[in-house]
Amino acid sequence: MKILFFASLRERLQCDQETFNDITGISTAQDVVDRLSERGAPWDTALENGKILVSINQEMASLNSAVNADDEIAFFPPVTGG
Amino acid sequence: MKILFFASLRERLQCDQETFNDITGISTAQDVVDRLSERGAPWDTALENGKILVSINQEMASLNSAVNADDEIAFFPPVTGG
Amino acid sequence: MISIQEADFNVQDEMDAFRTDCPNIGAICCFTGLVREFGDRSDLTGMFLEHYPGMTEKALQSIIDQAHERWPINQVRVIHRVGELKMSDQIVFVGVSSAHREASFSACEFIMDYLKVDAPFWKKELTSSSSDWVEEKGTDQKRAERWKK
Amino acid sequence: MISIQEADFNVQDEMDAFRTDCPNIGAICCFTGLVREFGDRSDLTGMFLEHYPGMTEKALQSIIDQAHERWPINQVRVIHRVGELKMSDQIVFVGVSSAHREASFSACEFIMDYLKVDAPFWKKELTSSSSDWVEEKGTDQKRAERWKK
Repeated sequence: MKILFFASLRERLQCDQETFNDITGISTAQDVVDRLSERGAPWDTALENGKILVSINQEMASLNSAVNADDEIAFFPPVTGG
Repeated sequence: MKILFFASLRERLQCDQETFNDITGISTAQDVVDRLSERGAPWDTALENGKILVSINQEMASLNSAVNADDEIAFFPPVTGG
Repeated sequence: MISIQEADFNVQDEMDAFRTDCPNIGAICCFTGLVREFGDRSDLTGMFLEHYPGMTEKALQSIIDQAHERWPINQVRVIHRVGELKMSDQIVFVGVSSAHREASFSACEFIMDYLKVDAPFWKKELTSSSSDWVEEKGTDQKRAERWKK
Repeated sequence: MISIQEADFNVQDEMDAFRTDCPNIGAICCFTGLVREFGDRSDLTGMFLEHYPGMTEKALQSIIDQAHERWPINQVRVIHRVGELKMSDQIVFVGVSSAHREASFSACEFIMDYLKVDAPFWKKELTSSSSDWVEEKGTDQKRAERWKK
């Protein structure tokens, strides 16, 4: 499972990409957040601020959405382009 | 008094401009139409078809609008630019 | 600024004029009208555009003034070509710059809608064998009137 | 057609591409967004634009597909620049061609409104001494939602 981070979230985590090889216990996007948050600061506060969006395989999703081993999950702040 | 004609009206009348030196009896745009219509075809039918617009000194006006000796009166069909 | 001209125009040049020394502009909405083929006139070869010099500029300025009163816009540029034009030629350009996009969209559409019914231009369709003055469209009157609501 | 690029673009070139071999196009509405000075950030020197490659193109294509379903439009062109941009630089271009002007105006504004809330781009404001990610604007959500009525 590939996990991407963008923009202010990427900078705060100082990380643009993670790979989970073992996804035991992970069935939703929320489970991905929980696994990352276990690392403590800054992961827990950055990912659980209530404004972070999630996409699965490049489509907008919600934290309740199901995730699979070969999915590309991305977390990012609200978009501000245009 | 200068009188201008544009577009299809100009072509139908085969005339782009007229000058009235004597404006005795002319106090409104309708009076100008009446004076021109006295010439008979094609003036009467071309000017009295109910769709012709009138401007006085380059501002839209109506047939009831007052006209003066040094005014520029124009008659033309509905506009179709853009 | 208003230009009535036979010459063609370059939209990027107009955009660049809006941008120069205007760091508070964030949005430009542009409309360009083209000579197009009509459903029933596939033999169209071009158009001839006539206008009423003097009154045209006054009518356009009045429309632009109204747009400035209604929306927080920065600059307005109107170019309308006259004379003989070929298929797909650019006829008219309306560009509006503003800080935010909503004002530029609304003002640009408003100016086009009123240009269509208030500015003294007349179009004649040209084919290889004929030339016919275009009739007014009732839909244009309706589109202009909806801004009065 | 969608392009995400660092390079600048030329609006007239995009207009000419719309016109070529398309005699049934009578209207082109274009929107261009620029890097602008903010009321409280007169020290702004430029912006940095980041995006999510792959998802950005998918999101924009979905918005364009919706516009084609809603309005009788011909072609749509979207260009969005990424990387570092200076004051007054062109950021985004949305152009829509159609037979009649109303469809091009509506579709162009619709695409911009959804691009603002659905396409994964992020802006960072640069000054001589700092760089700050731009916060989302609630007004953008509201403008996108009004199309659902």
